[in-house]
Amino acid sequence: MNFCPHTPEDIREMCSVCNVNEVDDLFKELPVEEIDFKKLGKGISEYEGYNLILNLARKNNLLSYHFLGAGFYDHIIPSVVDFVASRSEFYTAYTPYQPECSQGTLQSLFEYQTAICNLTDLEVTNASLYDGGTALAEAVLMSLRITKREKIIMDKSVNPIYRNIVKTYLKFLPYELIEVETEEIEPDFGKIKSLLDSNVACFVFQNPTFYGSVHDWTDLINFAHEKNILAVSSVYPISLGIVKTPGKMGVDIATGEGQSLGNPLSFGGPYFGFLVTKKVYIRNMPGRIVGETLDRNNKRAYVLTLQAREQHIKRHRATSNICSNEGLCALRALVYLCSLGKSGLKELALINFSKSEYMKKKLIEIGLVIKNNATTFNEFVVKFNRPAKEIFSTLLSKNIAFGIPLYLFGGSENDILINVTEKMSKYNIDNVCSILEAIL
Amino acid sequence: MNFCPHTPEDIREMCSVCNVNEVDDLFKELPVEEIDFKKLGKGISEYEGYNLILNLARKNNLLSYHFLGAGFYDHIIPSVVDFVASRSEFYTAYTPYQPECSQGTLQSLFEYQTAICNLTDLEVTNASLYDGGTALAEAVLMSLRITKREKIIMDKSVNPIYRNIVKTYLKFLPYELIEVETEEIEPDFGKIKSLLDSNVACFVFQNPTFYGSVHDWTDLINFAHEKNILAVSSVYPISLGIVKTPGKMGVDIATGEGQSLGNPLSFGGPYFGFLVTKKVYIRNMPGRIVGETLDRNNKRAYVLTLQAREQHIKRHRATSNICSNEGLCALRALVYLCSLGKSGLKELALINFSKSEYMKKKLIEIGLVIKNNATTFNEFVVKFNRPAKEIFSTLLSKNIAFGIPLYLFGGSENDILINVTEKMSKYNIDNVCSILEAIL
Amino acid sequence: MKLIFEESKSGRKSFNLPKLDVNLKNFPDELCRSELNLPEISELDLIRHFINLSRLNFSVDTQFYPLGSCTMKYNPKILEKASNIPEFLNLHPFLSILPDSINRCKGALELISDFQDILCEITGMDCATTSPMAGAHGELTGIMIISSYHKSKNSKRTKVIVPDSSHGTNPASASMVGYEVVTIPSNSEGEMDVDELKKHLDTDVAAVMMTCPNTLGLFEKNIKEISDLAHSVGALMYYDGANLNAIMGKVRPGDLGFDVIHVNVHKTFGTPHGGGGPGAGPVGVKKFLEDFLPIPRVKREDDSLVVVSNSDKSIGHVSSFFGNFAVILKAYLYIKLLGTDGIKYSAEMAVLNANYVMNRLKNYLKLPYDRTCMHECVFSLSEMAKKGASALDFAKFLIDRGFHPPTIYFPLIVKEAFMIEPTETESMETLDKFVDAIIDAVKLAEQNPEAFKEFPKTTVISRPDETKAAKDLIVKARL
Amino acid sequence: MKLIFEESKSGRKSFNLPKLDVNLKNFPDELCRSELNLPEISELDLIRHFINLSRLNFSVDTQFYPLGSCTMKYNPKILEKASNIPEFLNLHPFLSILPDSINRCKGALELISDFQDILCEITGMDCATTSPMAGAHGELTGIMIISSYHKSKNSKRTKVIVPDSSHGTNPASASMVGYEVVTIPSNSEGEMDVDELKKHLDTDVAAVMMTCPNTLGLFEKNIKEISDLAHSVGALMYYDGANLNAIMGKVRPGDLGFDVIHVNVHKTFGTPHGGGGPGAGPVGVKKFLEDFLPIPRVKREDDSLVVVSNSDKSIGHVSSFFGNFAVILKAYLYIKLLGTDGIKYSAEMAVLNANYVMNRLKNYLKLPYDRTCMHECVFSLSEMAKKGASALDFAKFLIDRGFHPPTIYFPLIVKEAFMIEPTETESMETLDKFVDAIIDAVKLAEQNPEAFKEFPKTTVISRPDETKAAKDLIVKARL
Repeated sequence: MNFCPHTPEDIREMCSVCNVNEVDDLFKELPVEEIDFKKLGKGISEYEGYNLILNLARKNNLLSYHFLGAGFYDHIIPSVVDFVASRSEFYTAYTPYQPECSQGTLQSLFEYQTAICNLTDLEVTNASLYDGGTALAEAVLMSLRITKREKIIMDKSVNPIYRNIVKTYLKFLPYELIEVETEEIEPDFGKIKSLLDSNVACFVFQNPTFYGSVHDWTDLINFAHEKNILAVSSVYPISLGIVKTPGKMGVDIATGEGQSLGNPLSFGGPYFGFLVTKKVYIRNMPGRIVGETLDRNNKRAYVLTLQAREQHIKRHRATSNICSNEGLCALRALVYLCSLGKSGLKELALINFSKSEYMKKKLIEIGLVIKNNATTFNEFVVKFNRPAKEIFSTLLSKNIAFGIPLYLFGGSENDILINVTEKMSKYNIDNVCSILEAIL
Repeated sequence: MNFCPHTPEDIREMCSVCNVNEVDDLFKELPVEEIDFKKLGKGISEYEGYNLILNLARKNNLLSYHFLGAGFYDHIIPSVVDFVASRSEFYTAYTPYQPECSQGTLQSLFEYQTAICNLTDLEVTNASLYDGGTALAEAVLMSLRITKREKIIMDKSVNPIYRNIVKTYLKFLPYELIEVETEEIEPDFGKIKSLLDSNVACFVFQNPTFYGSVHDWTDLINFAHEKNILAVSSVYPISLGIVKTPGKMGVDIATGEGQSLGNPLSFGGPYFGFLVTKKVYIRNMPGRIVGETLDRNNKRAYVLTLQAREQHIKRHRATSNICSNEGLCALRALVYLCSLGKSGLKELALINFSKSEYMKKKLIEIGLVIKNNATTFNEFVVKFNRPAKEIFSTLLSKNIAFGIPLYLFGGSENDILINVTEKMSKYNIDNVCSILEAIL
Repeated sequence: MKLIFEESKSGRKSFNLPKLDVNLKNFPDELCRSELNLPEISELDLIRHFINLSRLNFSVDTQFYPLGSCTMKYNPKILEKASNIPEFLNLHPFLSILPDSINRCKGALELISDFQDILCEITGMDCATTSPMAGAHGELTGIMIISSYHKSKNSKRTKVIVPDSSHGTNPASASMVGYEVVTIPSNSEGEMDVDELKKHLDTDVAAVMMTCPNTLGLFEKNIKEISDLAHSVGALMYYDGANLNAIMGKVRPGDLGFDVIHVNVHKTFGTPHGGGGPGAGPVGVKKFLEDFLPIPRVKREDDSLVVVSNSDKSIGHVSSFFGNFAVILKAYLYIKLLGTDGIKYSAEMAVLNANYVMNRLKNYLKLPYDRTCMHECVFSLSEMAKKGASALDFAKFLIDRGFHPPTIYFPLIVKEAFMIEPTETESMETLDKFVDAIIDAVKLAEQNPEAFKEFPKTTVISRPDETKAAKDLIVKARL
Repeated sequence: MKLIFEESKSGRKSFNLPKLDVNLKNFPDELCRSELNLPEISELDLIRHFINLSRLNFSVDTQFYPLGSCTMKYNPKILEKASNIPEFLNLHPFLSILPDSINRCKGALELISDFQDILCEITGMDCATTSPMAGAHGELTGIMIISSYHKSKNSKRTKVIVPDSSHGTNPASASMVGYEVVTIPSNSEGEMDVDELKKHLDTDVAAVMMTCPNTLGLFEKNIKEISDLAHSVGALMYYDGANLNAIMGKVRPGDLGFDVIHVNVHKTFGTPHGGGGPGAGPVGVKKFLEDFLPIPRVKREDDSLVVVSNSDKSIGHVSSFFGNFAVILKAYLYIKLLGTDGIKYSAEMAVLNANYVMNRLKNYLKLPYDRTCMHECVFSLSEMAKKGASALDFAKFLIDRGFHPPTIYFPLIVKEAFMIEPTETESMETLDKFVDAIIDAVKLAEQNPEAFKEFPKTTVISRPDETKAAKDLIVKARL
């Protein structure tokens, strides 16, 4: 099928207006090449198409439940989020270049910006970036632009996938990236401090760390600021319902993966990244920014602002090449945050923390060791006395995905990263622990 | 949870405006009785609530495929139907009493009325009734009002459930209902004709019949009209993509179950009924009617019209007690009919017919007998040489629901009513026939 | 906007059907229909047409909609999501009666059974059916049950009593079951006049139909006395559940003496009204009426569920299966979300909101019955109308202020009735804005009533000519 | 409209969390955040806020949206439905790399693999990745691949060539990979000036980035010559897929000599733009570049699917997993619905619509390059601007007529550019109404250009002060 409305008569009439005999005459400038399609067949109906996707979906053997996190979290999504995001006027609009017919998008993005600033206790943010990893990379590039220095110090308790993305972004450029080994799984604050010299543009950390530990980085940030080094962090937004904020710690550029704010896991995307910073750095930010102004009747209005930073105007001197962002995912995040509200996000964070603590307790009771030395939020590392891969495979055969074995990221082969969200019931925690007890 | 927005301060302030100390003071006129709720517990969150419904849904053991019809049909629903019906502005509006802020509902219902009139070749219809059965009952009552006669003749090839509904509606009233036995499964035209005397208000038939047979009732209708007897029919709207219409046969009041027009089976509802008649009978119709008019600026506008027939004005002398109808289901039908369009509905009907004929051919090939003497549309009766219940149960154990055994409705114990729609693949038809062949 | 038929162009198409995988057969010519006129339109133009049409409506999701007697409360979005689960959406209703098939639909049957039980608990009834598909259909079913009951007692009763404030459906339903309708006037308190009732209560009376609180938004303080009087002559008490929202969780109709009740779930239990429907009108009865309930019926026997498809005493089928299942599903989930506390609290807040609006407005508009109201309040605009600004004019004024108007000209016993039902889901701020708009209208009515004739100015049409519509009777497109 | 923060009231709440079934633990004080300012609002007021906000937007589903270079075509509703299947929605991406877990996500991997194959077939490439999350991200990925390739050959190249008509993302992407950008002017035909190109083509050039048809909507007739020239100095050809819609199914970039391509699936393949995103920017390459594709990557080996998570030559991760999976899913289904015929036909109709608009308007507006256009046409309104009606004024005029304006002031090389891309999903009637509106604007510009300053009059705001916005820099609510 196709979605073109023209009747044969329409086409004849339009060809005549175009002074051609047939549509193919409009393609005369193209080299004539018959394309031999082998893989893509004839078009199908929507019923057949939907069944095609449904059958693929059903090829995914479902889990009963899982403890997978590591940056990508399985949280409840309020029904209002899907509902708002399914409004045609939101999702079939383009980037809001014409403010008069885009106030819906513009005001909601302005509200989103406000929510993200409040969440992080920082001052300015944009209308979203692609995801948490690229947001961190953009923050690093931004710090290089701001400081005009050449060295980046990155703690290895930052999500290894994000670190890989940062490395990809940097490896074509003349900068030096130093990754700092952790002490077991906790950041080596002393080592990081020792590397912070006056060539350093920024140091990069994550809080809670990839391993789930929550730290107060304020002292190190203060130290860095004395040397005009920027602090760049990645943060799990749900944790900010309760955890001390990047802003309060003095972070200069905070970033994060927005998925957990009302976006489904969806096998990796679409998600969105946020990047939030101090007002003084606004002109160095990548991405779209919505600003408030007045219209010709002195009515409050919203517009895209500081467009002169962007590629469509500044071209090769732009702050980034980003054009399309993840606006609809950011809208979902806004609706999510409004739906939970001030008390709800705190309550949610505490539920996550409490359930995770309960699971830790149960694991300790059956003789296992939690490796984190610090407070954790909803994720932690459990150590077994034999290869995690075996444990994982045994539980998987019972349709439980028991966390992320850390050997996959160069960690100890006996360690597993466990995440517990509000979706995990006490019943399932008890159940998995008794299975574990039986096989240990 | 609850959906009340008030804060404790709001409530205090509002109580003070109401001159009461607390909310319970507003209930002083009620007898004080503490209700002892045993079954309904505390409120739950939407996540728990959704899981409750999901778990109930999963208790329904699913079929691989089925041949169930008998008035309720499994047709493809275009995605646009769900999309339009999910617009807040449509589904959270009330009956359009205020035309200025209800033109969306009113115009779409006017379009719906047009589509139903065109589909049936009749002149006037309303904005929907509850379902096919009650629409038939309302048509019978209407014929009694119009003719002021007392007798109703109803062919027994009308859907037995609809016949039951008609009987329920009539049994409290001083009218005589005569049901006419079929000859085997076909209408006994001679018998019906012999009963059409001058006391008869209407005769009631269905086309295609409950057993799937398509007849041309024109001659009998002409005969009835000579005696001022009205012809009332029930019709399967999808069949009207190809089958001669009630209007062309001379039917006075045509009714039908609208489910097949874009409404899911949904375990019995919501569906909608339609009732369509000649213009001369419009004042005897039950239900809401949308009419076209002009506004104060001579602009075309739509309003509810002929409200003087209705219960909120005419009270016990109203044409019916109906108030709420099934407007959203009617909207779905409209979108469905527009999506398929003129050629699509015909194509759909032909696909149904062709697949059903293919299945008949396959069944005959394996030695079974089709009992219909007439052309069928997409449904027919197949006769086995042993109890249908056995056949049905055997196939059900393979997750196939093989039609409706007719003993359930007082039919022969060896007969099954089989329905084949566009959703049924040749592969599944071949498959079920080879299973049957093996067990016969 | 153009009609979709006017946007049609021959040869266009939206939906594509799957390829036919068997031979195409020709349908016999003599049984074929002639040309079918349906719109031919692309999917994009279809979507644009309907989305833009939808935008011409006011709705609860976009505006305050205080339409009295209609309980236009907010319908939580999770209900919509839950009603779209494929295992229910695709479930064929015949599975409920086919051999060996009960486990193919047991989730659905369990839901219906649970809903019936909870509905009984909230209303104080013993047994229930989900078959009726709307409130008026529930009334019809209820009165049929009452009629069958009397017949089973060989009691020939010919009358049904209703108050003059009743919904029109009450007399209409009674009439459809063959009863003569006797109307009892309201007293100065806005309640049924008990003395007048006594004059008409005799053994010819089959039932007394009451709405409580009544359509004036007032609780019938004599309701227990009325029940006793009715029962004393062998008549049954019928409860019109349209206003249950005001008292749910606070008092139970069954405990007030009612024998039969219907509930408008699309008003009370969070299922949206769909621009006219679908709703659902489940009926509850006291134990002695159980056998008269319609078939089919889901019933719990011991620990398992059965479907009763045959019953000698039953009134028979009033719908094909179990009524509007997906609507019942939403109502069920809504009740579960609220729980006992939420049910009661919602009634309290609905009553608080109505009294708040009433108290804020009663110095500006005439309140014919000046007492505590329940979920709605009814003003009379007759004095305004004398000045030249009728209830209709007030309604049109409010449209331009972004509010759906209240119900006007009902109940019939109040002149220029103006009936406001805010519901419990509206905030004080919304109520204040609405009240302020009405106060503005009052001021305008005093200063310049002619100005009202111009309202509404902001809508796509204004003041359509209803007389012309009824005269011309254009009820389908002229193509 | 108020901001949702301004509608907040302390103590209100929309969402309820499930009950905690373990003991509540206190989070250590010293690690706790201070007060969090998020809106407190009921579910109803939240829904009303956002539904009413949405109604302030123009969108494809409600209006014609001929924004040039953006391909705002209709997105079939079945794609939205298909992207909401729970088995995909709830699928954790780590299952792709966890031990023994590949059969837990094999439907997703198969979809990605099939999509890659079909994308290659349509574009004439050999291998593809779905990792990039937008067009510009695809460019970045593509240029990184090119850079890695040259490095693997020990070839130190420092420059990337782009035409002056290119999208801003092209130079910006090249710059992010450390390249110096060389801009080649367009010739009088609106195409890349080959002689000028020759002057700059040397072994310092890593790549030539081209959009074809280019942003003037014109096919680059010398494209094969340009490819040959680039290849002759060892440079690679990069295809910016933003305008693929014009030629899909007619000619393949791979056959024109391009080595690397990205495709904006949200433009070409029926996935809506979401008010700014998400899109997806899958990248295709010729076989010799396969090893440089980003990780992780889905690959078919023999008959089974594997996920490549490590590769020495790979540029590494550009996103965490396989890009915007749900967006890719929609694009995949869209392509399957269309099939080979539909793909080609869509390109044809897109080009027909653009030429129709161009021909109907060219007597009224200046056409700087008067030749057959492809999917879009670019006018210059410089003469109108001299009369006092700029491209911006025309845009605002069109808003009041119910049309989203075309792209204005891009491409930069056309003065007062006015760039119309109708797409293939619009009907002739819609195009006619749009053209008529522009003709009306032309007449008004001649008669009374001052009138334009008042437009738009029908929108919630009009002509916001952008300078003030950039000066004040209020980028979050002042609460």
